[in-house]
Amino acid sequence: MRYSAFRILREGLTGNKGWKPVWREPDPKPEYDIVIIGGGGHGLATAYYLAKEFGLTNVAVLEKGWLGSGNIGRNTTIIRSNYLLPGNEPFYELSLKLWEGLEQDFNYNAMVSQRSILNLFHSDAQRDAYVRRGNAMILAGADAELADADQLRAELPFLDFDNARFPIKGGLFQRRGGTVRHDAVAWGYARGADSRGVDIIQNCEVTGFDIENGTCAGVQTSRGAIRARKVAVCVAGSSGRVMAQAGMRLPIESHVLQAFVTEGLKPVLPGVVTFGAGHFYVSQSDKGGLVFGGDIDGYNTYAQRGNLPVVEDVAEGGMAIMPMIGRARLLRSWGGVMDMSMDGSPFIDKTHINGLYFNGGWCYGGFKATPASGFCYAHLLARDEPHPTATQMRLDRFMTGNLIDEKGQGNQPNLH
Amino acid sequence: MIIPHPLLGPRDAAEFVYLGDAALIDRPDWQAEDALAAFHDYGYLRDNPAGPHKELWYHEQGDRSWLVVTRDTTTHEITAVELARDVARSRGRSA
Amino acid sequence: MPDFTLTSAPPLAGYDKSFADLRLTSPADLALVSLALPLGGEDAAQKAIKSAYGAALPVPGKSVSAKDGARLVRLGLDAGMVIFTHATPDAERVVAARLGGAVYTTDQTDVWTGLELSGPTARAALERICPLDLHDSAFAVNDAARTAMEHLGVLIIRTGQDSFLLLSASSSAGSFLHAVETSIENTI
Amino acid sequence: MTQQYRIKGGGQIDRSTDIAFTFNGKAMKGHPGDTLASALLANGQRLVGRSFKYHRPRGILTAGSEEPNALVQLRSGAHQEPNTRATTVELFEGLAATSQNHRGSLEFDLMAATDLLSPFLAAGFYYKTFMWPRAFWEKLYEPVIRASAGLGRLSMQEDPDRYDKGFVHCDLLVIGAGPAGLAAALAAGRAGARVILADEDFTPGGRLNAETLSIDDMPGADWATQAVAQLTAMDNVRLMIRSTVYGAYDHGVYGLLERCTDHLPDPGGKPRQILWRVYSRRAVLAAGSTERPIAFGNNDRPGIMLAGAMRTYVNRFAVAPGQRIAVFTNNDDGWRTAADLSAAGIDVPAVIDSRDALPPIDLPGIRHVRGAGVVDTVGRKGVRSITLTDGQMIPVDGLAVSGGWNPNVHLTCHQRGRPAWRDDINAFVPGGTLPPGMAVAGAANGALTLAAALAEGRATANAQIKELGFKPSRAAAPRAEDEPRESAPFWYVRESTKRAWLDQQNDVTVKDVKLSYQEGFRAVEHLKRYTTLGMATDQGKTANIPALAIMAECTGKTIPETGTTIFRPPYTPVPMGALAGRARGRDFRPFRLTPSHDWAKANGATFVEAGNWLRAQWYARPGEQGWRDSVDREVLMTRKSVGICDVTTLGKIDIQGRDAGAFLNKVYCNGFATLAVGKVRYGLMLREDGIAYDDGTTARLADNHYVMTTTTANAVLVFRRLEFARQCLWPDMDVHLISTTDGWAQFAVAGPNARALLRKVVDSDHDISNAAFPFMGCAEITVCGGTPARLFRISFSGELAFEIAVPARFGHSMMDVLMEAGREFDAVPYGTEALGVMRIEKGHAAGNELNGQTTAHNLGMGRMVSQKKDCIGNVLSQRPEMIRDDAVKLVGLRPVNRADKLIAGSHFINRGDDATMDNDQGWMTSVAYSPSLGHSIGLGFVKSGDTRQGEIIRAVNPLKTGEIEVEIVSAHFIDPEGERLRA
Repeated sequence: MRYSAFRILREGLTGNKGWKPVWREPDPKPEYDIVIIGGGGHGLATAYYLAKEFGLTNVAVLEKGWLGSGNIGRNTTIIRSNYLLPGNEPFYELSLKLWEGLEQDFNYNAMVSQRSILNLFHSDAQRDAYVRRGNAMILAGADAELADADQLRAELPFLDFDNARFPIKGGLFQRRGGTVRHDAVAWGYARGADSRGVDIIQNCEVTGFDIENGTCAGVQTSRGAIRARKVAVCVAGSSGRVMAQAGMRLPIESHVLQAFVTEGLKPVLPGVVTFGAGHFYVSQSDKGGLVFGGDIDGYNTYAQRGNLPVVEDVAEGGMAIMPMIGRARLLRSWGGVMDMSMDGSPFIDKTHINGLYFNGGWCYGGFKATPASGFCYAHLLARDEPHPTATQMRLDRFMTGNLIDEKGQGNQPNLH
Repeated sequence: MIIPHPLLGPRDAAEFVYLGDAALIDRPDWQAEDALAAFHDYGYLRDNPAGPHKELWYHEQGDRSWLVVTRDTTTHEITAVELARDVARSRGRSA
Repeated sequence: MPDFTLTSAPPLAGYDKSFADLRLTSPADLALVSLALPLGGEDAAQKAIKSAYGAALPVPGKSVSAKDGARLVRLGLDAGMVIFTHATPDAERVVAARLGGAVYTTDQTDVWTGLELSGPTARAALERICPLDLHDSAFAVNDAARTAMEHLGVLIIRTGQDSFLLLSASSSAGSFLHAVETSIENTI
Repeated sequence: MTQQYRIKGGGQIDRSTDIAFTFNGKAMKGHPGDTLASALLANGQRLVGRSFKYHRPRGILTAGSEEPNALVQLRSGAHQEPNTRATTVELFEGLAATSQNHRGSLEFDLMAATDLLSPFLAAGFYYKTFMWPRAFWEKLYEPVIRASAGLGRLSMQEDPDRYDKGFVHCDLLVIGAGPAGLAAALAAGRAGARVILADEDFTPGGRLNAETLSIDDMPGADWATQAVAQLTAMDNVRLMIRSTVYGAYDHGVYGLLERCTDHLPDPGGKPRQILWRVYSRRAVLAAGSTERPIAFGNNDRPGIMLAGAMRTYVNRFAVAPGQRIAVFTNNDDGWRTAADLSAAGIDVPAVIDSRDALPPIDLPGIRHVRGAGVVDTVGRKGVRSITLTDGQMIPVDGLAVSGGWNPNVHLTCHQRGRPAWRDDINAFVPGGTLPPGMAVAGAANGALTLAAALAEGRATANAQIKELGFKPSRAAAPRAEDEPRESAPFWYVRESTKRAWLDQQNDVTVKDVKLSYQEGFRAVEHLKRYTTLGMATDQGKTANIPALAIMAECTGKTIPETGTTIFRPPYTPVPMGALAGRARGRDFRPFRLTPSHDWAKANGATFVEAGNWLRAQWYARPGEQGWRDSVDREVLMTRKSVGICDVTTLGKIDIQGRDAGAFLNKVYCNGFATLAVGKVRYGLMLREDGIAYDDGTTARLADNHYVMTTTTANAVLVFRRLEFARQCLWPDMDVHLISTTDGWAQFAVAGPNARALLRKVVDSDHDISNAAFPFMGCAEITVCGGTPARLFRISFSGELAFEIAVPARFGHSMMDVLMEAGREFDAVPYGTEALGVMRIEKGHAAGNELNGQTTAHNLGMGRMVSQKKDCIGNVLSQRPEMIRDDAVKLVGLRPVNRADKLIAGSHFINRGDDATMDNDQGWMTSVAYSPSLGHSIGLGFVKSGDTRQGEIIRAVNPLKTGEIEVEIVSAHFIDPEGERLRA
């Protein structure tokens, strides 16, 4: 069913009785060409692009809960391609370009809103680092814009310019950055994949891999065994647990990132703003809530919840740059489990087991990567070679030393 | 969270800094034949269990001791806390 | 005679202020010397401390009043501190001499700044910044602990039923004083 | 305006005092004890706001924090507080509230037109449209949607109020001071446990204040007052009113928000709210229950209220919510509302009971409509009549609705526990997995009647404190009777053809839930996300359960199979200001000041943040036109004669022990085994992953005594790593670490006249001649007649230089002395800018080069990394990709056209190549104008840079200024042979 204003009009006049389910609820078949484990954003996007770009539709997506129940359903919805390193920036720029055409591509309004993202800086050294980054972005074909404090004062007069502990010296804009309605991304990809024949199987948990002689031939699930020529793991947040079933240890730790939303408010913020002298980033949703987050709690956890010190730290960061939000009330907090990788960058790679592929390690930046992650993973699965923008996202890079460490924090995942 | 410090009693986890898996105590032998691979595994691979996890916490706003805390990563329940120095010795780091 | 003389000006020197039933002062000439017990030499170190001060280092988290007005604080397994009144910048030498090399000593006098808070509502004021349970049953007289208050590391010692000695880094003395004063003003 | 709806007698209000307030500018009066909601009702103001999507008129639905509808803007100017529930606002003199979310007046909202378009605005409509043309979403559709979304408005001014935080500890935290909570607190308090009893209301007692029930033969509210008096008299009990426990965190930590001055016209200089962290050993959740409505056609009109809330207004606030009020119920409790309304003299034309059963209470004169429901209502701005399933119409000005009661299980689920369904009360109750240490009592646990709640509160508290070793008191239990509480599941009136609201704030109707099912959004989380059900400011406290009951009906599953969405903190919203506490503005983080701070301030310094430190950046002199003038002068004078810089901020770590030397040899990548007493050595520290981490110098003062310096930024982190190495890696080394950063005021004295200056200060028994005290020497000395000091002959500037340290208390004075002693040499103080210029001129790496991404190999120090010893980082530093010959190397750069200015962050591109990431040759890390050379200079990393000296490449900066040509040169711009510093 194609969505349009006309369809809404017609349905509205006839009691909205004609709307059809957005996806089927199929039973799993005994065998597929490709089984994707994980019905989150990346898994669904992978299925969508496998079907649409590579013509592979004998594909199943296995989701242990409801589709979109992973981090696609619990993030702060920011999209951007403001990365520094060659291993990352072209990939994220590809992602941003895919976001820009996504809705027309899959006929679903995910409310891609390029409202801009601004990284504030508060010292000369930070400015130098952002200049380096902004130039890297432009060299990679992305957009970037450096603003000084006066420009920011004109554009965002509510920031604390006069009484700040760490004065705002300027910021790096990416005007094409912004936000997206996160759930709609999962739904749009699911709808697009489903309509092309992909089976999306909810409430189907993978309980083991069928690995013989170094080859993975399928999976065991709560709904029976499923054979597959290729098994594609895409379960960020649960990567450790799932890959342990294949006997693999990963360069990943699981951590929780909390996020928050305030009560709905009339428009306050034009775009996304991040604080440079503390942990705080914020945007305003179409519904009016200020959506914000900060640092991860910092300890290994699979519990999708965090603790108070980080909540307070994030609020302090918020009040430090925009003290006019003091009377806005925090309405709801949530926690998502992150695959924190050892250099802060992800993996889209084959494993040492034939037929078993791995996509994970997105840290707290997986949402923005959803389209490119799906696209590049589909490319890898279809062609058995990495997409040109994802060649460095290898599992063996810690052995070779070809690190992709944007923050320069080294092998301590909770610092990335 | 509250960490029951073996010497000082219950303390808010906010006084501590987290490092990671207590396996970081088991630093490999730099002269071993496979030292590079061993240091790779030591530095980069993690069990990352969903369940009890032995992990290193540093009491930075306290007595500056490193602790090995056994904590369940699914419930956050803490079942044991030891001084990392004792653990290191028991794992043969006295040499 | 040297051509130049140096004058001493510790950050909160002379501070002394009353708020309702509370008094906040910066103790004068507070000297602090850290004690590190050599590995394997702990017994000898404790013996030396005991003979010098009439008391050994207590268990971690406790302090004890010792000879000559000194207070011995145990901060960790191998670390302690002696606090005493001493005006000249040679506190470490004085302590080292008394301990005869059995203990590693480091002068900490200028590392810290001290505030003594006393009065019946001291605990209520501290409740706003101190995460520790300061109830009698949890933090008795002579108990000592390091913790964080308003983003500052603080060593807190209960010196009496209604009095607490707070030590924090000397470079942030102004912010530290501001934090304690604000707590008092918010509670009185 | 008179309080025409005020009931003559009764209630917990003080009729002897009037409180004047305004709503939308209209003057009204209330009494102490009123909430804004009760006062509005007393004045006959039923229309209070507008809904989110359809701008439907909204009144007051509840009498508590679960209120979805009666949201107002409270106060004005910078104090303006959006989305404030009128039902929880305590009335104060001068209170000013305005309604929100309408264009035009509240009564005639222009946006109400959206209501007419509702057939086209069903759940999720926006996902299906607004996609063409592409550009229109951001330019047209979205701005319109955004402008109409949101409810209240921020003032956009800094929050003028103060907030505080605090930490409280207890054996038992009792959450809720209703009957169960009071009984629990009494039991635990009498047993001697340290108890905190917290309640969100300003009057403890919970529903006892709203009911006409008796305990111990006295009215429930009086019993509550008496219980509170007893608790207040106990030293071991702390009663916290106006205090909401909003979150249950790990290990017995609870978040609690105390509203201290919100009920006052002015906070009087005190914090408005306090965010408490409660550390409890055990907790009893006695949070009561929340009534839920029944959905039927046009059930959202002002005047339609939850039945229990009606009782609250009548009994507690002595306000009549109407003059003629019908009751619609599926349970016995609704009948009690009819009884109480009737007793207050309100006309109750009918009780409509969905059950085909006899009345549980005999109410003579009130019509009982059995097995029926309300299908529709009339009255745009307030209900005027209701229509029943049999078609009969009853004129009313109020309708009390009771769909049963939901235990407030929220806090039991904050650690991902799931509630369990109980068929006998048709509600979710706390499940098996509670936050450790928590037990639940009373209505929150499904004990919905008074005697049961009292007994359970007492028994639960006793069980909890017994586990802690307390002996329960033998005091008699309070006596009361259980009221009738039978109910039958009934969620919505099927016969209604009109829209029937579930989420009244977000405008989610029964039809939306059914559409959600129809379109495949059947998981309860899909339902929420697709329809926005329960995402409003009340988080669906009244709406969620009926909605998921309807979804269960659609899917043919049971309600427990359908499940609930996840309950997450906070229980009720918490202001950002309270969460931040005092940490805002200049108090966001502490200031660390150097010992010469006041001196610098008095001598024209501009300061710069370095972590929490403030450092002098430069010292302006009269007549200087800008900072460059000052910095150039400081550099030139230092290089020509002598300059003084406060370097106290560098981390200093005192290292003692028999194994201190061996330890240093482990933690630095270069050799430290051979450092002699009286000598200083430069040390480079790697992370275990082989990346350069920090550098500094370490001096050996005695056999077993070293002093390490770290960079300012890494002082704390290096200390932490050293402790890790000491305790975890080499636990049997005798090494002891003490930070002495703040203890020593340290000054760099640099320049050709540095020694001459210091000779005037250093006591004469210390020979500081080049022969006796050569480059990289160190000593413990005395200055100014016996003051202990430390002297290091090290140089960051490349000049003949010393660093001299004195106890910090002498720091200010020392700065004076050094300047005075330097007067004959025209000594200058210099700040961090000049320091930076001189280190770039000398080619020293600093933070921009040691950025955590670079190796010793990159820095040109690869050979320092010893492969002959065990040290942190040396193994992994040898990974193949990290020691490639074509890796980037640190070089110096100068503009081909000397007038060009270099820009840090520029990237290098070879001549003739396109400026693309593929052609990237490296980047400029640090730049300065070198007054010594008269042009801009820079440091940077260039691929194979060590072999490309003399080559000209392009420094591109598309972000700002395009590009310039630069020459790759040695990083040592000044005195490459190092003759000056050895002079």
